[in-house]
Amino acid sequence: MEGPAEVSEGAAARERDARLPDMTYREEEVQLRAAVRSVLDDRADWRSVLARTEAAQTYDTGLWQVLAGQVGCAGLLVPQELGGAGASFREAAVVAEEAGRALAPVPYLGSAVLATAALLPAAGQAPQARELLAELGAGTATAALAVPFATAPGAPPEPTVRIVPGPAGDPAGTYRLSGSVTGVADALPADVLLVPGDGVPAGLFAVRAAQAGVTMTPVTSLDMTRQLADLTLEAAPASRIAAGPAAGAAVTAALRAGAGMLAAEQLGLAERALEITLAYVKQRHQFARPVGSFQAIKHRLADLWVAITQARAASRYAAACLAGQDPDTPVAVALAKATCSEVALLAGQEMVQLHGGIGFTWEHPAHLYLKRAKATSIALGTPERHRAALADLVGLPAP
Amino acid sequence: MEGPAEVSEGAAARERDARLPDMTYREEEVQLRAAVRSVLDDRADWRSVLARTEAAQTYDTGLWQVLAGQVGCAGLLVPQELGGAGASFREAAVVAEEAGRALAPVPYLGSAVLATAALLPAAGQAPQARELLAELGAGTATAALAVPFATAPGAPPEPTVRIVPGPAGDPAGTYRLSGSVTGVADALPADVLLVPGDGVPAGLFAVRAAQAGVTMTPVTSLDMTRQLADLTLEAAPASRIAAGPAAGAAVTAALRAGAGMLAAEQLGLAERALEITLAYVKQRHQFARPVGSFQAIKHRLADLWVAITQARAASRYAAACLAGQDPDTPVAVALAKATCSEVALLAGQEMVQLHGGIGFTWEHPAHLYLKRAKATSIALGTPERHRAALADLVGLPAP
Amino acid sequence: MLNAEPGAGGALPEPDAAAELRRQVAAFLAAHDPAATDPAEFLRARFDAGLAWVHYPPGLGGQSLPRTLQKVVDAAFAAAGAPAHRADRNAIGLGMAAPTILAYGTDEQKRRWLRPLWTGEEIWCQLFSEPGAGSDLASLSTRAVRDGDRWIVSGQKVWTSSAHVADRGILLARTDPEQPKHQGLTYFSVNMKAPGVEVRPLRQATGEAEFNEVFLTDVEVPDADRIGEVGQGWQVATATLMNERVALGAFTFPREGGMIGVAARRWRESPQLRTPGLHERLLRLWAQAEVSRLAGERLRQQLAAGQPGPEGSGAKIVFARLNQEISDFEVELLGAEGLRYGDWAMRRPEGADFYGRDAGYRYLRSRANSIEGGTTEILKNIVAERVLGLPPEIRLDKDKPWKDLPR
Amino acid sequence: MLNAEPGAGGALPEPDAAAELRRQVAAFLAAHDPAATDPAEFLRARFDAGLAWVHYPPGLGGQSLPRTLQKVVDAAFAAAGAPAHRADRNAIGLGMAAPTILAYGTDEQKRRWLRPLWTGEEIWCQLFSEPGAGSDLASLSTRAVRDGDRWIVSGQKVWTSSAHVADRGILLARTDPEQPKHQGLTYFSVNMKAPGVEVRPLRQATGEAEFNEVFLTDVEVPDADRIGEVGQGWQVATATLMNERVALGAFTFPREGGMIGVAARRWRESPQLRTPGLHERLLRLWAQAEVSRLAGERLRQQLAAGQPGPEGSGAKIVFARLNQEISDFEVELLGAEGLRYGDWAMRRPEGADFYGRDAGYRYLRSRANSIEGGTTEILKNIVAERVLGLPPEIRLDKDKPWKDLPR
Repeated sequence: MEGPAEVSEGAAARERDARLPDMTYREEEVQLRAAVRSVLDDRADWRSVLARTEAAQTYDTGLWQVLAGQVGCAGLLVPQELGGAGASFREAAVVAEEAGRALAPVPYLGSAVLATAALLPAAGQAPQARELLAELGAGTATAALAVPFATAPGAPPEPTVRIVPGPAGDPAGTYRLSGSVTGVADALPADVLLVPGDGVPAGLFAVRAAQAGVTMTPVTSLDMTRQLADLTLEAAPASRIAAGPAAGAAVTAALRAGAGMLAAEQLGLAERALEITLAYVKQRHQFARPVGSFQAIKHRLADLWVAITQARAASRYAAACLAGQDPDTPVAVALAKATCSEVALLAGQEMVQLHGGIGFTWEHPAHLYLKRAKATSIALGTPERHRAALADLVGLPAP
Repeated sequence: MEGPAEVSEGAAARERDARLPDMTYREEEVQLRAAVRSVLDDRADWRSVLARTEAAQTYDTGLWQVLAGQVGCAGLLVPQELGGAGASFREAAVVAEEAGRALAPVPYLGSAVLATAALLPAAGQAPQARELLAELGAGTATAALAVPFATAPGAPPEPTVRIVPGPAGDPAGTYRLSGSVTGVADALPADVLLVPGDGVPAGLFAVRAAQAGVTMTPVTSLDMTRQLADLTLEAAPASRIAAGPAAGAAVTAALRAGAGMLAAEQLGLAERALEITLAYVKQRHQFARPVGSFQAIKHRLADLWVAITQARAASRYAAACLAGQDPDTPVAVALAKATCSEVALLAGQEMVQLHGGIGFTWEHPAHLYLKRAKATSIALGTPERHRAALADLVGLPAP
Repeated sequence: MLNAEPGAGGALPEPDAAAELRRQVAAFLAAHDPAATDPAEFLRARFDAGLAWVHYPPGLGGQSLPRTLQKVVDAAFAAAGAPAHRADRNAIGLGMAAPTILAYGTDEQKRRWLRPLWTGEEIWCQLFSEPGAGSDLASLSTRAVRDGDRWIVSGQKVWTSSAHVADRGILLARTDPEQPKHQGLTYFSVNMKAPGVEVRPLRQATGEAEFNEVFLTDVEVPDADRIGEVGQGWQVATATLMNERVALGAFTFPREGGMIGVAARRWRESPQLRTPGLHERLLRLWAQAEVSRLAGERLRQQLAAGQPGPEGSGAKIVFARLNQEISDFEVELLGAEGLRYGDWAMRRPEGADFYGRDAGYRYLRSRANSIEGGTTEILKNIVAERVLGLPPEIRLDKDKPWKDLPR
Repeated sequence: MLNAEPGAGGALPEPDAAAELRRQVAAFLAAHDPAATDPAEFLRARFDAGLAWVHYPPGLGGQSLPRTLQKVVDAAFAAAGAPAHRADRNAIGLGMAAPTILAYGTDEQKRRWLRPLWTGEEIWCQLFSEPGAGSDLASLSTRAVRDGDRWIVSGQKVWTSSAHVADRGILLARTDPEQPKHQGLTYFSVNMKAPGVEVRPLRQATGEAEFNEVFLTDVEVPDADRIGEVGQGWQVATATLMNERVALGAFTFPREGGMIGVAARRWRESPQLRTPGLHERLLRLWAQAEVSRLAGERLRQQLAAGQPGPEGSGAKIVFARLNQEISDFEVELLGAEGLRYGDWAMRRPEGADFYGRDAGYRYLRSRANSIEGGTTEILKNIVAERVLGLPPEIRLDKDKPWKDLPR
């Protein structure tokens, strides 16, 4: 009978396989996971996450202080010479998984991934970038990349913010920006906003949030655990981090890294949704049997588990490619974001359905997972947009 | 709690609904079904259908004589003044369902539907069309429409046959055709081929099969129960049935009617596949239980049954629209062919899978249903092509 | 229960009966000027005249006429500008409680409850589901203990629409835990204003609360408010639920009338949002939605032709799946806008508002379509066992005393 | 069984052991000129020298060395142009029969069977599945009745690859119908040339016959050919099947190495066949296929790092589904060409030929991927119960005598 592989196109193919990066969790990654999970188990159980969504401050800055300062999550991607951990996207993905499991209301993705990744390319040239990276890594400041959260890596939109003339007294190197950006993730708790701005040349600018000319309006968001904000700038003072093509490249790189790490977050979300659902169907009885003893339910949960094994491979491959600056990174990120988005959504939807009525109530975590899953499937590019990117990347042209 | 319909947009909408044609089976249709089924139960059990696929003649002309001559299946669409039944596509669809249930190796679709529908528009003008319709309706001749069976109604291909000069002695009104058409359905037993041919003007031509210049090569076909043929014409004598735009319109109308009736055939196929599978899983024991007592199997069969209820509505709507020359016919046929193709394929695939190993053997009917289902999903337009046609028909434009 | 429905036949052929009803309404209106009569008084008089629900028996608001004649009466009253009995506010009362009372109630109960129910003076709710008894309703735990000519009821009910505005509720409670689960149940009508009845809103994933939890703590229910025999509760409740199912099938959709219409309009209005992948999905969903509409219409045609078939069993499965897939599509189509939500505020709407709110709401609210009113899983079991004749699940809970079942 | 595998440790560190093996091969080749020796003779001598499968025990073709050293020996023999033992022709013998014989066979059986098995002089097949016992193998009916020092075997086996060329078969038969089904089975080796063994090709949907039916009519099997104890057959067979499963995981795919590569190439070569809907499907399938490849590679990396996980349980489910969906896509892409089929002629191929034949063949043959080697349904049960810890199906067949079970 047939096994999963009659084909093996000889030594050349096997050599190419041997080049696949390590997709397992290494020992230090397992330790990092345990450290992060321990903090989140303590401080981000689902009841406090739910309560936070209706609090005045929807981000938990205290929790972020612990994760950033004590566990070192904020500085994983920051070079050691700037005080960071000099770790890689492999470790960053592990933290993202944990943040996804807990739906932790912290600006990890926005600050430690998106903003940090946008600053890294400029760290060689721009002193402001170096200073800011050091602050972000130390957890003494957080930043957000001011693009709509729905933006896909391959298609950064035209900047909606422009350089405008400043008053005469502006210090050298100060720009003024006007315009607005809608639906920015992790902007609400941010001290600094990294804003792509139009001008001659166009650039990526750093804008301190707490100053005149900067207005941040909270958005009632589908994902209540990561509240978006609309940003309006009116001649807000800014400093330029990167200019010209380098600015666009930095944004694209950040979005790609963000999509890869968001896939890891979705993997964590899916795993946790499955765990909670499994626990429920083992304990919940109907017809004097555990609901989880019904074969149709068993098969659906098996399907979900199989899908998660696939998502894990895709996510780990993307993290490893990002870590190693592998030329296959665009393919890896597209695969990971497309796969993990769909698996997380499946997990969230099955979580609601298999809990029955209770899963549809406010006082149960299922809706939080569902909303995060649905919102992240759109964020940083829908599965369809990521698959469409593959068409060019792997040579499967559209009609 | 919510039911399947909060919306009811008032009296106007209800009036439009009231205009929906009758989608039930009427009494005379139920009787026709019983008559056809009785013949097929007697003469087209699956073992004889299987044996026929490896016989020299893969079509059962004896069976067709009974269905055409005694039951009157061949003349359903032929007007009464030409000796036909003057019935409609509603009745024709009932016969198609039965033919699909039995996988009957008869040229019903090719002769009584496709060729007949192609001749009907010309019946007013061309005496040859009238004569031929009378022959087809009486079952004294069969015909086939010489287009590739994969052709979709909306996209008839350019003719691959051309008018060529004939010898000096040709009688008036005789044309000569050269060229080839591949993958024609129900051509092998046909006495007459209706061939779209290029020329000035282009036209639809009738070509007697049994004459010099006509070569028909049997094709080893995925659907062994409806063997295709490749047709080659070398200055073959022909008479013109329709010319210019009327010829193209006749072919399009025939293909559309054919797609609608093929959907009915697929409905019958799916129903029968479900019946056989149900009987099997009720009787087959594994783990000392009927296989059909396992909930995952039960739910899949419930899914299939629900899908068949949907397919039946789509198929009956198409038949009723074709019968009434309803302006919604193109939408109805596109819906029916897209829906029934997918449901028949699901039924065929589930039939194989739920029979386990035995369903994969030659000496079991499952493979015959699977092959018919897969081939008909391509024939007369794939589901995707029919859905794409909806984009224009109902105003859902492509990007 | 369906056979217990009154009004299957009438004395007069329909056209004559309609004319006679119109005469009666005219006479009634002559005696009760709609403009000058107190609305409640008007409705009570209409009930007493047998012009409320004409298929109900004489003396109980009707004349034992065919149900199809109801529209004649309603149209005549509406044309005269008569006060309405606000059927929308009392859907459970009219659709479920009333037929049950008629079939199983005592004469005294019918006289006491049916008039204020029909006029809308008394709103009814349904106290069936419990946190521990959803798909397996018969396993419910709410206890009713007899104490002379009254019952003391304690327990918790859930998913109760209208409980916060209701005057009475139909209640299913366990009166004998020693019996197998289906046999120890009894059916009551309970006064929702009685001491010990506490109604709390049940907030749902959409942010609002269409439903309630109802906590019953030593609530006194007179034995006179018991409907049916002691231990007959499951049978009575089954009849109630069958009325629910009959009610569901009565609506009709125009093409693009449902959720697909919202998505199709959004598509047409938003060229900038279109992508090839979304186009494929939309065409597929449009085709499925239109075919499901045709299937519903075909079912109605069959019923009208006296050929009832089992096809209806699949309709709710398809409805729920399509609502979910279409709303999922719509949020994705919207992209950036789909990340925003209208309002999480806790509100008390009458029901789902699929067309008045935004795509995110539709997405979330439609998740419940495959749970409420019978989960998709239970409906598939029903199709498999009752339509396809496949063997039932192995049941270990039918014959043991309820108190000994694992929970 | 996996623990019974020999050669878990060796006396020498690996580099030294490899050098020593190379010395042994060189010495052997010096004594047996490959060009001048009869191939069978050569292979028998190689076996006797402990250079056949080095992880087997001394005297049985090996030296109890780590399995990883096998490649050293094979490479050295191949470099010298030595005759091969044609492992491909005896996959079941080498992969399933041999480890079972080693673990459960008597010393005499090992001596008698392992050498001709390894050299390829005796081809083995597997007589397990029956028409009435597929997923539920333990319910099999083939009877073996003891008669002194021999057994008389009657029954029908099915899905037997290589039976038409095999010399011996491993057979599972029922020796005690009074026992519960798992306990009444015994494991034998049967001579396929014995009287009463009839092999018939089993033609399949593709037209050809990869497998056989084997009819056993009063076949005599000496008790000396029984493997394991009487009644221990299920345990022995489970070990055999575990070897099958281990064998499956050993392959590797390059990107686009499987069925998806065929579809992708066809897409690239055929611009005229492309449509938007097919493009969406292809991109989705490509992504799924590539991710499943990554999942397989990740599993291999985990095993190599000593972190075995349960992920492998899902691999065959995904493999079967993708093979089916991709081949379905390919036939649809081809359109008119997809309606044609290469050849329905009855043939006897060695196995599935996914890449040498046409799209229709791939479509049909892949249907069996979710049936053969464990149905997808059974595999999902295994994932649900063994990986996710969900309750097992209610079993009514484990403790009753086999003869009393419904069939």
